[in-house]
Amino acid sequence: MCFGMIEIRWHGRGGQGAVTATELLAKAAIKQGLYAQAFAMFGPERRGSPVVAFNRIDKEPIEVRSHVYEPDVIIVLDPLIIKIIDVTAGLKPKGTLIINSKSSPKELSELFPNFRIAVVDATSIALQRLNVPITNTVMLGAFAKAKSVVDISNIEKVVLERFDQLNVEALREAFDKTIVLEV
Amino acid sequence: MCFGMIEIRWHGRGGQGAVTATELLAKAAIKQGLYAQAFAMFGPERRGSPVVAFNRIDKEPIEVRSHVYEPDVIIVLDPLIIKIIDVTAGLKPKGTLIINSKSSPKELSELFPNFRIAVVDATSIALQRLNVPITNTVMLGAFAKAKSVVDISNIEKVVLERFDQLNVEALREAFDKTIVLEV
Amino acid sequence: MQIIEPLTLSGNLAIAYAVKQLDVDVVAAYPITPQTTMVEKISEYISKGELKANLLLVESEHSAISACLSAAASGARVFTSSSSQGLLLMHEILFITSALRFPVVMAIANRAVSAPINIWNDHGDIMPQRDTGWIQLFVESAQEAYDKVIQAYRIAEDDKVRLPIMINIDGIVLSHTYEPVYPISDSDVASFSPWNLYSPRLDPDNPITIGAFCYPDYYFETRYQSLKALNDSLPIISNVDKEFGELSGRSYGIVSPFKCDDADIILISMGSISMTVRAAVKKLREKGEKVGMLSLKLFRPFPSKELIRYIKNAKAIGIIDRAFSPGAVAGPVFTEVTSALYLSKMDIPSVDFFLGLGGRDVKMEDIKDIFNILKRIVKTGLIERHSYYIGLRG
Amino acid sequence: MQIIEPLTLSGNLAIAYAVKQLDVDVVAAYPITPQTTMVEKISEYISKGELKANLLLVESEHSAISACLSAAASGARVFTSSSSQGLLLMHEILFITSALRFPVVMAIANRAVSAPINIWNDHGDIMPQRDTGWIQLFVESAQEAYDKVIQAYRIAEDDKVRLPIMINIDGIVLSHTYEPVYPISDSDVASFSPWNLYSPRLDPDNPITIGAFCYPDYYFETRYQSLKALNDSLPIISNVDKEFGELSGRSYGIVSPFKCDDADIILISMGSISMTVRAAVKKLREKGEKVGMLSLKLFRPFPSKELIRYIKNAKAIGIIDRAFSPGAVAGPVFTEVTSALYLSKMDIPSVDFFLGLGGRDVKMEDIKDIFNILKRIVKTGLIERHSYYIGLRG
Amino acid sequence: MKKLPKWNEMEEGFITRILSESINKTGTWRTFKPIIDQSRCTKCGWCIVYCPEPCIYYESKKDSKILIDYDFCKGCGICAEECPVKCINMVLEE
Amino acid sequence: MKKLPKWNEMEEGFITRILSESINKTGTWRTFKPIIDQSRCTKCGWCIVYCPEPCIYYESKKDSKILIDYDFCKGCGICAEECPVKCINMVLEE
Amino acid sequence: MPFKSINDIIVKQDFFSPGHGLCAGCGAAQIARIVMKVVGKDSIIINSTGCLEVSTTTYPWTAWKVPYIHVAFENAAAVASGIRSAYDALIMKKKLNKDVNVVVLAGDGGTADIGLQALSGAFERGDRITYICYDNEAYMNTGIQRSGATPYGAWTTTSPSGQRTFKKDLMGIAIAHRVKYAATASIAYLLDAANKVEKAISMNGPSFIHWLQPCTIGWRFDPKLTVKLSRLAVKTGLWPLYEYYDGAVKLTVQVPKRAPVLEYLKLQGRFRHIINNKNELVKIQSYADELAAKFGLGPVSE
Amino acid sequence: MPFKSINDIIVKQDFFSPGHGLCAGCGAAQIARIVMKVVGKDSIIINSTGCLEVSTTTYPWTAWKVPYIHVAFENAAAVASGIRSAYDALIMKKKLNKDVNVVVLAGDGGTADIGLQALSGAFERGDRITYICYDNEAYMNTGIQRSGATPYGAWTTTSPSGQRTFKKDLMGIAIAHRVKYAATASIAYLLDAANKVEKAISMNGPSFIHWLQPCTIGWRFDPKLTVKLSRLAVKTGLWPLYEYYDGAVKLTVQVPKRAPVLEYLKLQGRFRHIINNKNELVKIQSYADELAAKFGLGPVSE
Ligand SMILES: Cc1ncc(C[n+]2csc(CCOP(=O)(O)OP(=O)(O)O)c2C)c(N)n1
Ligand SMILES: Cc1ncc(C[n+]2csc(CCOP(=O)(O)OP(=O)(O)O)c2C)c(N)n1
Ligand code: SF4
Ligand code: SF4
Ligand code: SF4
Ligand code: SF4
Ligand code: SF4
Ligand code: SF4
Ligand SMILES: [Mg+2]
Ligand SMILES: [Mg+2]
Repeated sequence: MCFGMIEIRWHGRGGQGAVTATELLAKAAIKQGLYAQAFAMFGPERRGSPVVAFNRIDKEPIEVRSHVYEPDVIIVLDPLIIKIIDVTAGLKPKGTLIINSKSSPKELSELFPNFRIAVVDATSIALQRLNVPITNTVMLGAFAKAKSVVDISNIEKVVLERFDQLNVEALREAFDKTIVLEV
Repeated sequence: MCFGMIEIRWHGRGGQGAVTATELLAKAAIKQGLYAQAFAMFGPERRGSPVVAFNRIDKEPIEVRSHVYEPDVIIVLDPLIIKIIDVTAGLKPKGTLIINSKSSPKELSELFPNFRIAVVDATSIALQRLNVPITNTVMLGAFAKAKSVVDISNIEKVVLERFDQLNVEALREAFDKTIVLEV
Repeated sequence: MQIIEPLTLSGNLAIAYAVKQLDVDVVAAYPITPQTTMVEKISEYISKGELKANLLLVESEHSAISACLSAAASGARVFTSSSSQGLLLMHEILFITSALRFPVVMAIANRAVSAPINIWNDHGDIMPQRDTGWIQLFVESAQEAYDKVIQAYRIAEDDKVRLPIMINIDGIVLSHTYEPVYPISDSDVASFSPWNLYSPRLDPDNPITIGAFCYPDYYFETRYQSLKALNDSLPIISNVDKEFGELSGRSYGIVSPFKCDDADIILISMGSISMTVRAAVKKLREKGEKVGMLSLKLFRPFPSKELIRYIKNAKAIGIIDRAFSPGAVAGPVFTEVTSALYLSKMDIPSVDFFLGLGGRDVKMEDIKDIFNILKRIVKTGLIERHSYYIGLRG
Repeated sequence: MQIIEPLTLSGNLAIAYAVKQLDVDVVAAYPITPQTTMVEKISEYISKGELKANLLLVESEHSAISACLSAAASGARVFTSSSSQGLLLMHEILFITSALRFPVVMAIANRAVSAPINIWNDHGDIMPQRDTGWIQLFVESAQEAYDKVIQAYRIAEDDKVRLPIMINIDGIVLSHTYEPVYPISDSDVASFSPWNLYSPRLDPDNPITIGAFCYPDYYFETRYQSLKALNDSLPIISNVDKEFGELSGRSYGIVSPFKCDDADIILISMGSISMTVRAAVKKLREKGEKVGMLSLKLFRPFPSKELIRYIKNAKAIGIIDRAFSPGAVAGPVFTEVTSALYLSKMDIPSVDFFLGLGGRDVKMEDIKDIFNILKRIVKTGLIERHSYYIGLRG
Repeated sequence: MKKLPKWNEMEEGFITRILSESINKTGTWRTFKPIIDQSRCTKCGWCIVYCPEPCIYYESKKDSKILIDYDFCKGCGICAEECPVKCINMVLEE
Repeated sequence: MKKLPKWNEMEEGFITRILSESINKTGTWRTFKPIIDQSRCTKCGWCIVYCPEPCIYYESKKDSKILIDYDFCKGCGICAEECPVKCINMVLEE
Repeated sequence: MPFKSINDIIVKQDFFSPGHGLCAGCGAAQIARIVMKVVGKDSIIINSTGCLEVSTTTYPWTAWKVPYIHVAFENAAAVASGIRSAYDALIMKKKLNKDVNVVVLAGDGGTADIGLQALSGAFERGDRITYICYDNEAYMNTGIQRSGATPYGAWTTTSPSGQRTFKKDLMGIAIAHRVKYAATASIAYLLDAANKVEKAISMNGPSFIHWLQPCTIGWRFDPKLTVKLSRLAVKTGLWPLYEYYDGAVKLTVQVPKRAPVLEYLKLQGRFRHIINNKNELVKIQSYADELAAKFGLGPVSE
Repeated sequence: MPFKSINDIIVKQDFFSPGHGLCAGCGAAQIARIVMKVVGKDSIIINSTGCLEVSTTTYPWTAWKVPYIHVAFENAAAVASGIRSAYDALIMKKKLNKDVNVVVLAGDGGTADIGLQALSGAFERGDRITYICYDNEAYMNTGIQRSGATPYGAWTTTSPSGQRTFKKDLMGIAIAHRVKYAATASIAYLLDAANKVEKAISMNGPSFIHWLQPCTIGWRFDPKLTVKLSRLAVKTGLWPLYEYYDGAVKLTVQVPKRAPVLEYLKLQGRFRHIINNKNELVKIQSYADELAAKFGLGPVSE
């Protein structure tokens, strides 16, 4: 693995666990000996309203504390979000867009040309394995597949610490099912 | 009347109206076209405890705001106070000491040599005319007699505004009965 | 102007008298020594029908300032007053009052703060409020307190200002000292500081929301507006004072210099202590000493330019601080003044003098001691210490 | 020292973790964003039996600080935490806590103050508390927050200090950002900051009266004691930090200069923003620009000497203020620094930069803009304005 | 992105005047969408009084058709739950 | 005048330890002085429990002579008023 | 009783707008809306800091069509008194002529805890204000910390193993202040509630309404159940609907057969840890039984 | 009932010293003294700002022989809770082994007004403290301004023509909080009072005592009448002596024949302006009658 600082933006809704996902990802990265940050934009709007959260991952100590303006990766937890928000705003050219969607990578790449697209139907996996449409751990699996930054084994460990084996299985299923379409 | 600034210290006890006396004296002086201040040392101790208050009277605007350390005149409202407090502390040499007491000026001048002594049995006057042993207005009469600074007529006016004719009569009686012993 | 006989009033009563003349609508206050007699007098005016107003006897100072804010937001002319612990308890709402831009006028009988509890004068209560965005005036006498309350409404309610004002009078020393006060007539008060139903306000015919939630997108801008409004109020404050002078013959300036023109040594002070300083300067001048003084009448907005104009030629400056800011470079007034000097590229030896804390009496001799220290500095060119604690035992 | 794996903690959780290790006895706090997760975590520790302590869920911040004060006066090790409105509501009792000399430790997740209400970071809450007599520390990371809490008890409970301490972490930016934190072992914590039953305290076997009424005869002297204790704590704070460095390998200094030695331009900052400034300096140094920065870790007592040692050769100084003091000469940090410069007879062009208020994001570009302004000043020798509002729209 | 006002373009005192209904379309928060089966609807009005937004109306006067303003409906499902005749269906938003 | 301590002679934290009874003789506040007519006193003790200072005591154990400590008595007159047998007289202090 | 059918409510104009930011299914939104319909245009709303406030006024928009003011968390009652006092003075002095309803909407934290004192002051002075507490039984805005109104047993982030004390009795406190009018309300009994608001604003002195507000986030239930839970609280006897007026307490909604408390508790995640704990359930059931006895509700029928 | 005769009180050691600076005849001194005798050495006293505090601790002296702390005016209850919490924690952690009584003495202003909220918090949490309010019915320390406890009709400097509202019912408020124990007390009924204090400190939770305190300055009466007025307040029914424990209210001192309120009022300068005002007297008499009816006191006998 060879990379500079990676910046990630997560899109979800209040209640879908985007913030927890960033925390877990940071934890996994740190477990792996990397440096990482996890943070979010907090506001007074409530469950259901769009939420944005961030990660930074690097091999060096991270010295930036500003928001992420030009992410390398964008992860979308909720299939509906792409309809209401310009999710790719700021995404670096050839950046990676990881989406929870039933649509095919192709359909999505038409919608979002010029980006690497990774797609998985996380909601179905979550509903099936966890019985709730909460996709944050599932999408961590998609991320592990789409970007070789944090080992899936480390992600699994932190998810297991916080949640349970079911979540680990869900994320592994997502890892397996995520399809990446290079730009 | 020809004088520089006159500084007065009043001694009484909580509840005897020393502070009101200073206010009235200032008012009378101001009525007369003079400049005056009236103030006191306030503290948390209660009715019965010794109280000290001050006046400054001058023909010029008064620019000092500190306590009075070397008064020209000391007025003692309560005959017992002289037993428990060094009432003449700081009194200018040949300064005037005005005391409410049944003692004779001579007896007092032995106690307080080197000062001008003015004495009146204010408690008796107050009890007789006002039915209460509150001597503040009475002692204003003694002051008017002992020091020609503020006309008794002006003092009478302010006392009448605040209190009643009985008080005016009491202070006039005190004026008449006050005996001054020059040093 | 009608000429009216002087009244004999304490600082508190002088203010109460002004409040009556100003026909204030709502007074909300909570008792605290040495502010109490002010509110007691207003209570008496109301009970006698001399002032038509509602007196809201709240259960704490926090509620007092809250009620004043909202009464002002409803269009009423309001007054409150406090001191020490009470003022500190208002802290949170002071910021809100200025930021929401309501013209609350508050008189403060300045008093030392706990611990330990002490009811006498210093500026320990007001200095920690210097960030709250209020206009802060200091006065030297009951007369000036009276005059400034009248001016305060004119300033606060000015559409270009719309900010709350604190009028600081030294507790006990001014609040409780009786002295001559020349009032102006009721009609002069009414025409100098007329009340108008201002807007925006809480009015069902014109509904607005006050105090909304603010994202980072807007906070900086709206706070900057208040900051600017406060800075821009300086000339208005100054003009109102001048106009008041035309009416009454009394005007004070936002800084009040005395014998500064040719002074080698200048002492800067605030509040009632300035009188003693001025008297000391007179005495020293009689002896031929080139000393001067400057009384700061306005602390917020801080009149840097006006101040520096008068002190810039001094060879040594003394600054009196009546409050500690523990752990700071020096006292709050000193820090402010020297920062202003620094920005003006001045380099005048300056020393901070702490005195009169918690009611420790300030004597003419103390002031003379200060001038002696400053004289020594001018003579030797040597500053031994930056802070002196005048009268401290030890 | 045992070597322990890094944890992934937010600033709040790092502090909660330290509080657990410090075996605190009493925690009294009231929720406010962005402090809440700190207390929630402590609550969880207690409920799981990982920390034996009483959690006093008071009805307001005023009661929180009051209860902490008295719990400390009873001999307990106490912790509290707050932010913004909550901190302002404690205002009155903050003075009392320091004057009565009780070693309360408080973590503050700094947040903008109302009005308007805004839950994001700036220093508008903490700056108005700079006169309260508390030790005030600022940190840049969750790690530093953790380390400083451990140091804080050692300092506060030191018999020569016996003062309360505020540890300031930038709200949201630090309080809610997860990052690696290397803890030290429980036993290292216990031996570095051991608890002792101090006295005097509220003990029936040795009765004392705390908080007596104070006449003018004693006020100045007792307040001077606190002032002096705070000033004298500076070397102790510095030593504790060094000792902690010996134990953990991490020490921060009370000022943390970076590339100041030969810098023409130095930017002074406090809190998390210093990281971005340091990163900017690195980048600019790579381009060969002689810039430096200094992160102020201690604001009270203010480390004038240490600060000036590092900046005295600069040709221009920028100071970042994250809070307004409306109507003042400039922002609180600027005023303090320039006053210190004035006293040291320095004359370095200095400019105040306001930014990041109410959560307005501070970007690397903003810092570079600041350096550009300062560069222009060095080049032209001309200061156009003393205050810049970086990012203000308008 | 919307252009934000300059400091001198904002009304002083942070006065707020714009109604949420004119700019804040919370319909985007919805995951499930209430669909009224108009044929079964009795026009009783319970859904109207219980909608927390509120965003259910009679088309015109009482007893006229019941309409949902999807610009604001957050999909809470209260209307469906409380409808006495259960004629509102919550369907997954696509 | 008593000599006041220097700042470094005072205990830090404004701790107060001296008892009022050892230095603050409030007997000087008195205008009237309570005098017990010991011959009529029943030693019931009501004066003792009601004295607000407190400064009335049994000389030794219960039922011994009743004493007033005039160093502290402020002359309120409660003892006289409440004495069931009215054996305390308030006389003007000279 | 001006409200006789829900249509009387429906026809009233809305002064609370959609587009606010409260959670889907938030009971506070329902309360605010109904209150606004009853109090109408000539009203001034005072809101303490909390969910309702931060989510209904987000610059530059507001959900309020009447004058609205938010100052701080702890002073809603004092702010209301200031407005009352100002209007009274201005009308007395003929500077204004139209009176207003002064209506507070404040959370349980802002009422039972940090705002209690200001409220007590307003009650004691007899200030003519209507204070409505929407009680979601915790500090929701800051993320579900316990308040003085948190019920026994409930999980919150600061009572992780369940609250150990019973709810503060705000009605009892209000009544001890001899307010002019005090009442409990529930969104599930809308006519009762609307009539109580109407009565409250007609009083010549302080009035108080304590309104239980299910919170989907804090209580952990599916948002669609907001009204159902409001109803169950009443049905179980945990939330008796009554009013106090002229010195007397009167039940306004009878519950002839009470539901067991478990029916109410089991729908809420915040009680998950106790619904299988017999002791705890008994405690809560007897608390409901006590309330039922006090207010004259019927027996439990399983 | 450990106190059976006044001798039981007399033999108890004094922990309140003469030489304090309270007014001659001050009822607060009497209360403080008796409380101290009952609570004894192993107690910590918390005092809110007020007459009692400023006049009993004047650096460098103190009238208190036990640990004493004064922090501010409004936070006595919170200060007490902090001490309680500290002792509980230190004992639990075996860092200390001896427990203490945590006893607050606070004025009516510090209790009914500015300190009410902190008190409510302590009550609600069930903190094991004893809170004693010495009620002189105004802010005396600052010069007789009205408080929430000022009775109807009383002159104060801020109610110059007589207070227009009735006293805040602190006992009612305490009881609404379900404290463990609450009681009224009077210095004229010393055994009753002492036993109540004894009971209060023995509770396993918050206890409250509301103690009427005649104030010679504020009520304007000859200092010798302090006890007499305490007695008359009870005799007239204006100050019923009762206690609340275990959910029940019980009268502790019966007044078979009540004195008319005028007897009490006419001795006090603060009521001077109304003792010839029939309407006002009737109002106050009916207030007493209501209390009498509520607590079961006897009829008025002239
Ligand atoms: C003085 C102060 N302390 C704390 C806060 C933080 N705060 C804001 S809202 C809130 C909770 C509100 O609870 P509640 O009144 O029950 O309303 P809810 O959010 O539950 O609707 C808190 C703790 C604050 N704004 N001000
Ligand atoms: C925050 C605050 N506000 C006001 C004061 C001023 N103050 C001190 S004591 C007091 C009155 C005390 O009244 P109460 O509690 O009834 O006690 P009393 O003096 O009557 O014994 C007041 C208003 C204060 N110390 N702190
Ligand atoms: S509740 Fe159901 S039946 Fe009634 S109006 Fe609404 S949709 Fe129609
Ligand atoms: S789902 Fe909820 S928000 Fe949507 S219309 Fe129904 S009740 Fe209203
Ligand atoms: S009250 Fe009277 S009789 Fe009883 S002991 Fe005292 S003096 Fe003697
Ligand atoms: S007069 Fe008062 S102070 Fe003196 S002994 Fe009698 S009761 Fe005590
Ligand atoms: S958290 Fe609860 S009270 Fe707050 S908006 Fe959501 S549902 Fe409403
Ligand atoms: S004023 Fe009243 S309460 Fe205060 S000391 Fe005097 S008698 Fe006691
Ligand atoms: Mg709530
Ligand atoms: Mg009182």
